[in-house]
Amino acid sequence: MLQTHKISPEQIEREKLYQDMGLSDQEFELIQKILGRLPNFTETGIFSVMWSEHCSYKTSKPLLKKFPTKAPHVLQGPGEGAGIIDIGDNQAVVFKIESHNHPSAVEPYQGAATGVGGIIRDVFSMGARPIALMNSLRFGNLTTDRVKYLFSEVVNGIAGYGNCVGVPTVGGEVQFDDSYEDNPLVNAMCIGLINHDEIQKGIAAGIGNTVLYAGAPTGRDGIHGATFASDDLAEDSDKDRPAVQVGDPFMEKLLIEACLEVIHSDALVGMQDMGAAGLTSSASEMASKAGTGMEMNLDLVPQREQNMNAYELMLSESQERMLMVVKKGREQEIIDVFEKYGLQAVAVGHVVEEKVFRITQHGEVQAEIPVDALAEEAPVYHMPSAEAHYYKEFQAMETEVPTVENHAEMLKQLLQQPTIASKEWVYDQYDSMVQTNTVVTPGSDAAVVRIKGVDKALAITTDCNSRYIYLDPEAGGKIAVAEAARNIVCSGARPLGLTDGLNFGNPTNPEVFWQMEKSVEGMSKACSELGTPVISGNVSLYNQSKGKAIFPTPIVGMVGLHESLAHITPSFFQVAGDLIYVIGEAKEEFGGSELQNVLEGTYSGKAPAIDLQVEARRQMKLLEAIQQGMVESAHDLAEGGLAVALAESVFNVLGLGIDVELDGDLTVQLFSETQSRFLVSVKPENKERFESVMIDAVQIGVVTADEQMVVHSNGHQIIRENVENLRELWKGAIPCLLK
Amino acid sequence: MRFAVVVFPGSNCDRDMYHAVKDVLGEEAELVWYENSNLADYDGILLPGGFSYGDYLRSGAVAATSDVMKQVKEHAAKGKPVLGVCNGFQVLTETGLLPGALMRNEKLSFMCHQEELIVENNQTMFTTGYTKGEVVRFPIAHGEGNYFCDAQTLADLQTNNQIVLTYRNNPNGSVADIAGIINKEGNVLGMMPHPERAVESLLGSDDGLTLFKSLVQNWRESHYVANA
Amino acid sequence: MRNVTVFVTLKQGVLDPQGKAIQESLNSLGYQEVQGARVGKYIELQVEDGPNLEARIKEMCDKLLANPVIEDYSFDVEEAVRS
Amino acid sequence: MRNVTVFVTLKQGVLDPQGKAIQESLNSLGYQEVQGARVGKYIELQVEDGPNLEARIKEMCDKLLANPVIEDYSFDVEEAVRS
Ligand SMILES: Nc1ncnc2c1ncn2[C@@H]1O[C@H](COP(=O)(O)OP(=O)(O)O)[C@@H](O)[C@H]1O
Ligand SMILES: [Mg+2]
Repeated sequence: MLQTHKISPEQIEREKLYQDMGLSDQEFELIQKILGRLPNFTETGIFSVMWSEHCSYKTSKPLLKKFPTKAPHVLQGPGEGAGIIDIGDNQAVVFKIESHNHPSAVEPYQGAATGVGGIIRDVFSMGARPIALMNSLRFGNLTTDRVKYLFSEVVNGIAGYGNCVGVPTVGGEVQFDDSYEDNPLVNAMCIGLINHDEIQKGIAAGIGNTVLYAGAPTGRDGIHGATFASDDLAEDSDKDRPAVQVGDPFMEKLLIEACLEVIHSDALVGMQDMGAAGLTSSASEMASKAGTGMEMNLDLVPQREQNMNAYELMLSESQERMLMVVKKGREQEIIDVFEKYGLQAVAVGHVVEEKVFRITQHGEVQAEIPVDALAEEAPVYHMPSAEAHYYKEFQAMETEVPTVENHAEMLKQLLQQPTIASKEWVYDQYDSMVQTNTVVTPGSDAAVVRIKGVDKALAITTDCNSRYIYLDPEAGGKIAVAEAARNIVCSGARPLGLTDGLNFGNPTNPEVFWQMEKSVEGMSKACSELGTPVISGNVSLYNQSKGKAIFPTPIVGMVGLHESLAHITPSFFQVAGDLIYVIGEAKEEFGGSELQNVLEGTYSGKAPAIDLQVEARRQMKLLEAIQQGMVESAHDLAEGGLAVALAESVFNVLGLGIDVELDGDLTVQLFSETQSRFLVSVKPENKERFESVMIDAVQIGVVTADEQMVVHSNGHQIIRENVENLRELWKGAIPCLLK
Repeated sequence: MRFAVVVFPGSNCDRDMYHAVKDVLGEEAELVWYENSNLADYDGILLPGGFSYGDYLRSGAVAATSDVMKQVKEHAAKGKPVLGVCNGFQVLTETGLLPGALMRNEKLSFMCHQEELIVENNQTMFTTGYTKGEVVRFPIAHGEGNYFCDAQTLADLQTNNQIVLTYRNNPNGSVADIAGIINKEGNVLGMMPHPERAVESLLGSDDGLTLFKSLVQNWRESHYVANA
Repeated sequence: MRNVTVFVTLKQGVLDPQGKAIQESLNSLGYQEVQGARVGKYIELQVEDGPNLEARIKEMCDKLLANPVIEDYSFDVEEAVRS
Repeated sequence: MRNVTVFVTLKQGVLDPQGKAIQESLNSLGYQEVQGARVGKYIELQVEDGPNLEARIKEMCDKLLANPVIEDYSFDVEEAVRS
């Protein structure tokens, strides 16, 4: 480790050591102005993590302002550990998404595991019981050993942590593209349930109150993790290795139970988890939000290793730690609860009036910084933005219908594309059922989790088609939100709101910043039109290596409400004899499609167009039809178009087949990725009622009992495939690629 | 009937078990924290699934050394019912209340889905509601459910009719497709699949309800006779 | 203080899928010379010296560290070296 | 044929929740003398003899058997004894 005590403030300035910590010359000057002197080594470290993108959102803040965040049912918007939405009956749902991309690129098992641990803490630190987990993953194509290793170990790490803490992983998504080869994306979302009167905030109020540290002792884990997450992934990431944290899900499970017990005590004033930038960010943010200051004695902080200095203690990202503010004199009540669970809780400081963050160790002041300088007054940058060089060219491209010789063969090929293929290999490794609330397990459009004791359930999905966003960030941003809402509606729920996980390349590249700007604009428009406010989110930048950025990937994690369990609708066909409908017409739209990927191995042209008003109307009407009980199953059309959606709809109930008739250009009908479309099955006796509600629904065929997928056109049989064979191809593709 | 659901640090199916017997079945149940507990007043003991002590070292190993397991042994010695599910089964084998051991799944990964099971023995106090050979659907969710015992022990299990449940399509490599076994005396049942996750058709299966109902019914009958 | 290292291995005759997976991976990475692999545990304990040290360690193994149904164990005791 | 034993241990300073659980459990069983525990892997390989044996084993460790980000390793090579 660095001999930090030997490094003088002058040396930091002279040798520009602050640059190694990620601070710019201007930022270092600003720090001097704030302090009225040169910062010492510990202080420089504290500023560097707090002013990193991960903690301060310094480049993304201006963009995040565009998101609609308010609605009558929003109880807590962005700004706390997680956002909160009212669902009636004094209950509310709490959720947030978080990325752990860089740690997962370096040590995939622990990187992913600690990502899950971190997002769970964000949720229970609000006082909510975590009830579900989702994960949204991106990897390179499964062609190299390294990518296969990353993929398997990330899934393993998510399973290892989530299964042990007893929170079901109910769904997610995985997509594969070369742009993620060196930069896998690992975003985890946690959903919690809370009663209104139990909502906790991370505030350090009440002068003289005690600051309690609870959970795992501090070690030298992940020092500088936050700044590391905000830098380009160096080609030789080996040297970043000590920055990897190791998680202990067993400790986390105990922390959950202890914290959820402690919230019932009125001795507790505020609680926050120690996430990125550990003790530094939790303490200074709690004080800043309360308009107070905080004094902390590092000698009192539980330590796993010997001779840790102030810099290490303040910047460590050891996992499974919480910071609490407790009424003075009532510490023991809280400590006792933690002790019951075998956890340490110790007083390490107190709240002071002076708005200062003062750290002592060995009887000496190690850092003394105005609180607001770290949190609220962090610099904000307005980055230059420039239209991506390819955009005009793509927009100008003629729409062409690709040539497909054999539609049946193409369908088979599409079903084996890893992005489309069954993700069973992934989700079978997750305990998706613990807590006995999972009504719809992974494998459908949205997961559904019932709420015990009331006639309600929550629908949850994550979505983001980054190919569309790459081609056209604004349209793609709209589509990401619309597709998430479509998944929620198909399950029979009303979309409530969303959390966003913004994953992009280096924002100092104006073209990357333009992608961010435009996609956020598109998402915001869709949020407004569809009535889904953004209640929380996460930003992960610098996802690039060797100068190549990932596809812009703003992930949408959306939650919806089933107002009755009777509304829960499967995404696949149920019985032979039901009528098959398609809602919405296919247009000649192949830019960013899976068909384009298969035929050309790359993406170009225009992204599919989206009309948000049409989208909103169709979603509303479909939900109405579902709530009135006329719909047996509903599935949205996504990657691979109608052909893939049809096949996916007969895979779940054994023995079913389909017989459909399509007019017009078959390539367009089968494979185009036109937006705002749905595949629905309806009982014959509900035919008229359904058609009168869904005026743009067209019946294309029926569900049969012969296990054949049959497509006719103009009197010819175009596809006739055994469903069992198709299912095998679809299910076997990912295990086969991993061999 | 009064049930204790024993909660170890790291148990995570304790509330699910409680919900099944208390809310769905309508019997009395309490969550009993492993420390300073007294199990004497309970009629039945339920050891839930989860990752007691993180399942560090071996699943169930640390929990098996806890004081509360001494009480479970005493309870079992009196012929009172004990049911261990998943991690609870692992704890029972580690404690020695049931023979054999649960090893890592043959394919090494954790797995979670519904499995079809065959009721091999419907003459136990847990299974009289089933017919022999009946196929039922329970979820499994485990990384270490690969039941192992030596040839002699297996022969004994077979002779004594101690194999209660088997997998129709063995998912984890268990010897003789074993999913659940009972002790010789017939009052301690351990199983990897989760009956408490199969008590509501809304969640995919209510086949597990019969197991709990059989237990309660048999207990009532024997109790009635004993008290008469 | 003593450094005790405990080796816990699967009994002969108990299948070791993890070992098998390791062997297969090594073979497929081109290490054809690997003919077998078995995985065990290696536990390092720091134990204060005292009477019956060896007997007590044996007890620890029997009671907790190894499961006699599937595992064998052995251990070494060394004087702890100050570093 | 050679018997190779590979010891894989967590790097100094890396959190070892498993070791901690073992230590606490031993203490609560009455083995207060146990002051620390760390858990590693113990892998026995049967390897056909050949040139560069040691170098190849080192490669296997680096590539597969140990994760250099958080683990250290060492190994022993012995002549296999026919039993
Ligand atoms: N990483 C994952 N974790 C859990 N479930 C997943 C994951 N990836 C995909 N799934 C599940 O597989 C199903 C199909 O996913 P996807 O093809 O992305 O659906 P859609 O296109 O409808 O959003 C969904 O039910 C999803 O929850
Ligand atoms: Mg969908």
